[in-house]
Amino acid sequence: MEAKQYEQVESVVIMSGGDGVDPLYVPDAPHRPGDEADFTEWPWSPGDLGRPEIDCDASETLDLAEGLVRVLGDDNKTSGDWDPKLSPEVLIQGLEHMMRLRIFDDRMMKMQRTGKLSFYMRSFGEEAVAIAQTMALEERDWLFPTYRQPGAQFVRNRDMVSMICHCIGNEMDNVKGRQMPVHYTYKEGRFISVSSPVGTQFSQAVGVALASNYKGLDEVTITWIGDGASAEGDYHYALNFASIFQAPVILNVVNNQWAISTHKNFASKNGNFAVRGIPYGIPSIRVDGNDFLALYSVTSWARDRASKGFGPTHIEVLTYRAGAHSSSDDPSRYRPSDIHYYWPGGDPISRLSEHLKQIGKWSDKQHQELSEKIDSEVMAAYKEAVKFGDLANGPYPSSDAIFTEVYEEPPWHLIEQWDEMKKWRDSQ
Amino acid sequence: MEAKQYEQVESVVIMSGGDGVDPLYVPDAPHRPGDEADFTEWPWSPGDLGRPEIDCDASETLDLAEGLVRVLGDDNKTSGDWDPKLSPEVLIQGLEHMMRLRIFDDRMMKMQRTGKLSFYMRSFGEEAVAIAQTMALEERDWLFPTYRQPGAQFVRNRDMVSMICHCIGNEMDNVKGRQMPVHYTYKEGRFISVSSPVGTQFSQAVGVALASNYKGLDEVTITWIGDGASAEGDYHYALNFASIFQAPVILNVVNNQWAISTHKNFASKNGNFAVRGIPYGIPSIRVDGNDFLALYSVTSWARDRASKGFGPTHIEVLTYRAGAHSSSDDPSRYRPSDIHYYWPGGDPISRLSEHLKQIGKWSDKQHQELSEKIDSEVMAAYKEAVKFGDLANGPYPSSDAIFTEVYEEPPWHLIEQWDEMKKWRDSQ
Amino acid sequence: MTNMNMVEAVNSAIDTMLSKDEDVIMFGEDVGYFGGVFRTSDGLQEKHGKHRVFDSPLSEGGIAATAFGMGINGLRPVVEIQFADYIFPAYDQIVNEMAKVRHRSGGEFWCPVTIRTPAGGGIRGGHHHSQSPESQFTHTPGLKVVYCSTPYNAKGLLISAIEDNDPVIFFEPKRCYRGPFYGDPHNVPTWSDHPEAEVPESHYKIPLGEARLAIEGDSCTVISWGAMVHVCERAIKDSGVSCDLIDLQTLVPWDMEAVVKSVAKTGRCVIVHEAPKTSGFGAEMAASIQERCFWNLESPIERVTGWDTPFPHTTEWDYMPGPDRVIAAIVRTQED
Amino acid sequence: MTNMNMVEAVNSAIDTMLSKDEDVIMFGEDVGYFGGVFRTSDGLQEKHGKHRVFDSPLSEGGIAATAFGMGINGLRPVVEIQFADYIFPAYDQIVNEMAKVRHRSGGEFWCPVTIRTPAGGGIRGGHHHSQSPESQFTHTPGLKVVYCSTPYNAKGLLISAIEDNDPVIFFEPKRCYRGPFYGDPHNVPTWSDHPEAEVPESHYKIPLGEARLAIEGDSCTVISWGAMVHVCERAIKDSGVSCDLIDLQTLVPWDMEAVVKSVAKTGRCVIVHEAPKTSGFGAEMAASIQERCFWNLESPIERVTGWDTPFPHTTEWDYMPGPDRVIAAIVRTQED
Ligand SMILES: Cc1ncc(C[n+]2csc(CCOP(=O)(O)OP(=O)(O)O)c2C)c(N)n1
Ligand SMILES: Cc1ncc(C[n+]2csc(CCOP(=O)(O)OP(=O)(O)O)c2C)c(N)n1
Ligand SMILES: [Mg+2]
Ligand SMILES: [Mg+2]
Repeated sequence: MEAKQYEQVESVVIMSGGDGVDPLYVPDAPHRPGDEADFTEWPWSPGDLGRPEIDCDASETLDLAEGLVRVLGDDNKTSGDWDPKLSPEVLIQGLEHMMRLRIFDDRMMKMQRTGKLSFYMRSFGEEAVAIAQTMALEERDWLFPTYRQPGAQFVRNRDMVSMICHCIGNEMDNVKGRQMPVHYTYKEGRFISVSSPVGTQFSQAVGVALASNYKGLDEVTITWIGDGASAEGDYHYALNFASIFQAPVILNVVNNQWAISTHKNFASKNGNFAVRGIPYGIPSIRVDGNDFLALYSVTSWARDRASKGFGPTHIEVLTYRAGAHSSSDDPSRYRPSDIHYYWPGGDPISRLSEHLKQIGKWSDKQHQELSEKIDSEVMAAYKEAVKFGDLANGPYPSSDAIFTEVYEEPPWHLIEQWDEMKKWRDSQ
Repeated sequence: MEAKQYEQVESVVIMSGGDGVDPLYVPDAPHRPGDEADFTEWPWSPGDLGRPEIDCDASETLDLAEGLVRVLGDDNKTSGDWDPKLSPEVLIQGLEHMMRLRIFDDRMMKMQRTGKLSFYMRSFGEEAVAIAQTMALEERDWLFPTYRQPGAQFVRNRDMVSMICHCIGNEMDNVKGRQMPVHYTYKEGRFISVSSPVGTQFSQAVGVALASNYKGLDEVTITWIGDGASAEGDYHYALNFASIFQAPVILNVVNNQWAISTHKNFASKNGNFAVRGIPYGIPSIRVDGNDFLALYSVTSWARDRASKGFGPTHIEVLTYRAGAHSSSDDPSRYRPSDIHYYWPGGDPISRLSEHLKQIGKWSDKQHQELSEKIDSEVMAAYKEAVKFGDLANGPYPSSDAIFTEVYEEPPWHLIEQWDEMKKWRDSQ
Repeated sequence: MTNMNMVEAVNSAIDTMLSKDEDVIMFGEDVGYFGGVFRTSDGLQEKHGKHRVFDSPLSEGGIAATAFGMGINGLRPVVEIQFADYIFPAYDQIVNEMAKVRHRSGGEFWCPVTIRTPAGGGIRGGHHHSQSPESQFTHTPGLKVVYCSTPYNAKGLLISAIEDNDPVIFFEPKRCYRGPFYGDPHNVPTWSDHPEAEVPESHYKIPLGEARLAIEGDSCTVISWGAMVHVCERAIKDSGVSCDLIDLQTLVPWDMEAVVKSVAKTGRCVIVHEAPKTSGFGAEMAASIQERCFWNLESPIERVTGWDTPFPHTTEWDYMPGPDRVIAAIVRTQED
Repeated sequence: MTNMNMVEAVNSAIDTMLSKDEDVIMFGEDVGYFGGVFRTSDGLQEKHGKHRVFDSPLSEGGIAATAFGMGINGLRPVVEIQFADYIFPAYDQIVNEMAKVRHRSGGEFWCPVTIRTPAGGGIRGGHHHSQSPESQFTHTPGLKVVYCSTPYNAKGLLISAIEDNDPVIFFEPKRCYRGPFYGDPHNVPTWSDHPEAEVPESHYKIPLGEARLAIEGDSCTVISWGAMVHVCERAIKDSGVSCDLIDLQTLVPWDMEAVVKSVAKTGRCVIVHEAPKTSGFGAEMAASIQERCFWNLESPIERVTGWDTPFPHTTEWDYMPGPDRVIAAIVRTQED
């Protein structure tokens, strides 16, 4: 089929405001509740696009930005220049991380529904993104994520109990009950503290990268931003500063088609985010975000560029938010509830698992066993974590944590207020 | 000659910080004091580039954005698809406006140097920009300028006395002594109040345009931003909102190579601002900003697009800030003092004047006479204006103007403070 | 009169104005098809059209800038910033631009924009879904600042804000969207049966600049706004002290007469807000009151506020002022 | 000791820190080759290298964000915002990000950034080259806020700010760059011969949080910061009233002990600042002082401030507090 994936927004405004025509043009989302979810087939196949030299000019990447880098074909085989030729062990490792993330997310959602956590955000459908990309990096590289990349922590061996304790905000939360769930921080894993205001990390990550650069260290920084958040000023700051100072940074726009209820048609007129990097002089690539191998490969290429002194890479990760925005959201109010089943990119977990089966390194039985193993690990972690308290029942971190680490040392006015709080607390 | 106009910034950072190599890459300006000012010849000629249909796609304008639209050749003749075929009367009108602006600016600088104004900013070398562009519009179109487009007011017949009174900040200043000089506002001419924070008008202009659109009026809004200020978030907001809502707006980046002492190499890695519009889905053009005819033509085309409902156009106006940034600036500290003589775009006034001579519609004598006529008009206006007070001697607007128009009606606390001020003033 | 919760009252105000004035237009993140993450614009796009109520890109700076431009070109935009914590990317457009445009242009251009934003804590929002940044805006000449507290005043004040020809920052205490909040998270009433939730369906206004005397008494003046008004109401009842409770409603310009009259009567004063203490709007209240009522004051003006720290998540009830802290302050004012 | 004006003192502080600590790096608009529009980094790029002192794109948000990233990755960036009026595009990065990152990350990341910015009026800068937005930042927990007033304290405080492990907003009164400012634009002395312009060439610190008692007296406490300190000095001399003059130097955390001690002694207080009155930092001072010194106060605490309007251009001397208004306030405190 020839049809293009993205619906074109109407391009004509009738300024005269003639009969029945809105005098102000406002885009639409392609499907609303009641519509039949349908995405026309992708025009892109693995092997379409070459892998340029790492010292290429931005302009040489236009086809990569307008097209889509794929490695895993619809036949579950790999092909093309971008095939990273990973060993089955690495692939199985990646599959395991993704499965862990999905099972973990489901468990956390259950905890949220039963009041053990206040709030949750899943990576459902986007599990490959942070996991494949982080696996493609060195351990010394810095990760500056949004709430949609917690999976990177599995790659960096973060203990699940500690992650759950954060989400609960209990006594063992390393954020000390201060931020909402999913706002992880994990310095040991060079996973930089998640912040709620969307977009801010994107421009900050350039500073992180420049500091590594200034110190002469071969460290690369990777960061992510959503399709929605790319409309913030920080996106522009990041691309501009990164290109001008040649920061060793990998700038990913995770285009999962939605910003809560707002469709990406409100974030980009032509639906392509990747190409925006090119006029900044930054090599730019669009990649299938549900294709573990393509993601890995593109990220390795970008790391190589950064590490060898060729500066930033801009990547659009094309994917689909399969679930709700968060536990507070009900997407059936603004899109067909089964829509994610129609996404041409499919499910990143099944795709990798099918590939492994295809090359004879995986079986339904192994999959089932791994799933059960992870499930019980998650269950065990969950049971361990709630020992330190759940949201419904506490214990919470001491409210002393309100006053600590606001500054390196609390100044007098905080000590005074802290004392007042203690007095009041003791009187309860 | 084949040489490219823009110096390429080095593209390799040595991350290892080897001997003698800075571990952080920072661009350079091409010429610093003591350097020989030299710009290699432009590769662009009139007639290089076609004039697309107004309903073209952004992608069809790539050559226009990467190239340079010119109409006036080095032989002072016009050629190519973009020749707007203006009558000599219109051209002479344009020439007169530009000459008036330059003479006016020189007079104002003298006033500044003698303490009659606090501060001044010339349009020196950039006179064509606002004048040609405003002449290409309809009178009902909205202008949302920076401090570098005061010339538009001449096109809209603003009285010079009133302009000078604003710059002095005297009793007749319609801004009532509130803002610095050159922060004109002229509602009658649909010239919207200039504000000091750079960039803010760019995104606001999109709102102005959308309001016209909402009301179903065939009004277009034009706005300008500097090469430097294009690094602000407002630039990104403007392009994004304009494209998504198809605003009837003309978005100009005036690339005059400098933001005070900061070279445009700190605003764009590859030195091209025009191309940035294309990924937003906005047709984008680079135009010789010292070529009156090319500017006029490109702006008419953009107006036509906007008026017919095809939305925004993004234009890079390529020019050179021939003078100091402002009366507070001394550019000889950061660039060769004669550098503007080497700008390949030359002087917009001479170029138009030479063209008129070339077609037999102008002579040195006429030029001289016009110049003298304007000079005496400016002198007369200046003398008239200072009657209402100059900065050194007053009278200034009453300090009551501090309290009025902060709100539509002053609330009680302002009335109270106003009374206090009056009491204190009376006691002096 | 209909019983409405605060979400419905806000919705009704916007609906009323969209119906009344075709220059009114509304946009913001998720406000269009979906009707807003707090549902305050539910149904309005369907009713009034996509060109009048629509989603915007995720860019608060762009929203404010676009509203500015529409405002100076004759429209009367009502925009939503999804959480008050996210107003800061728009800060420059608000404080340097909107606030000053009438003055800077010698009255040639003005900006009748209303910026609505849910503010305050109590929904376990942590650092960035709980802030109450009113004080910053009160320091910016040219802005009006409103903080509603009930369905009735939400609608009446919002209509006044939209009809006002100056830019208004309109804070809605999200904790009170679905019920008054008396400081006890375990006991959360709805607005049904509440007298201040009886809201006319039609157009009405509560003038900007006028406070509401929510409770009348003799011995202490309690001044508050937003969600804390209800906490104060509870505290006053439980304190056994006879107090005036002044719900400020508008912070700029604030109702000086009402405040001075009350403090002149009571001689004692407690100011309560959620935002951090240092340079909160309570500071302005205390400073002004001691200037104007110095000889009436029998004891120091007390401030009961959020701590000078970021807003916490799991321990938020140790951050937000509750009735106990307010009672203690009221009692302290009676001691001296 | 060398006589330095404030530009030279600031330059010397940065130079000292660039020499001492290779994690210190400086960037901002026009600060590199040119040395800054106020010349505060003159010569520093040449001396320390282009990779340590450099120009940035014209983007205050980008500057703050980049500094944030460098800060959490081990550097100690000193950035310049060309005018304090232009700090607002960076407001979100400062108040939502820098201020909270240590706390939000459980202490895993912190941000030892110093943001220097010339503030205040008196140079005919109109609306947008004259503002003094310190109050906004004092309301943001996690930030320290400094306002220098002399060459000597500029250098000593700036070195403390740079060495501090928390983000510091450092205001420099541009009116005093080349001389103290006593409120008379027609009589503008330089810093030569001024005792506070004797500045050590080498490293020294003035601790953050400590005020400077600029004048000692008995009958009134005058509190100020920035350029207004000199206006107060002149006013006190001309008033004939014996006053303490407290130059606050650091606004967060402010020197409570020094203030309370003085007001306890004098029983009267005048606070002077350039920023608009409503919710200015003077409000916090007045509110806190009446809380802490209520029983000492003999008369209302006075505030002498900029008006609640934008900052004007030609009539700026009718906006900025001058000695006359300060004298009148001092005298009023003595009347009751
Ligand atoms: C500055 C800011 N504005 C608004 C919000 C509220 N908000 C949280 S997530 C979100 C949508 C983000 O969409 P996108 O960037 O596409 O990321 P996704 O959730 O799809 O991963 C919004 C509007 C916010 N957190 N920060
Ligand atoms: C937000 C903001 N930051 C800084 C400044 C100070 N400033 C005034 S003009 C200018 C340079 C502008 O350069 P550009 O945008 O290229 O315009 P040009 O002056 O060349 O016309 C700067 C930094 C300002 N006015 N506003
Ligand atoms: Mg998204
Ligand atoms: Mg420029």
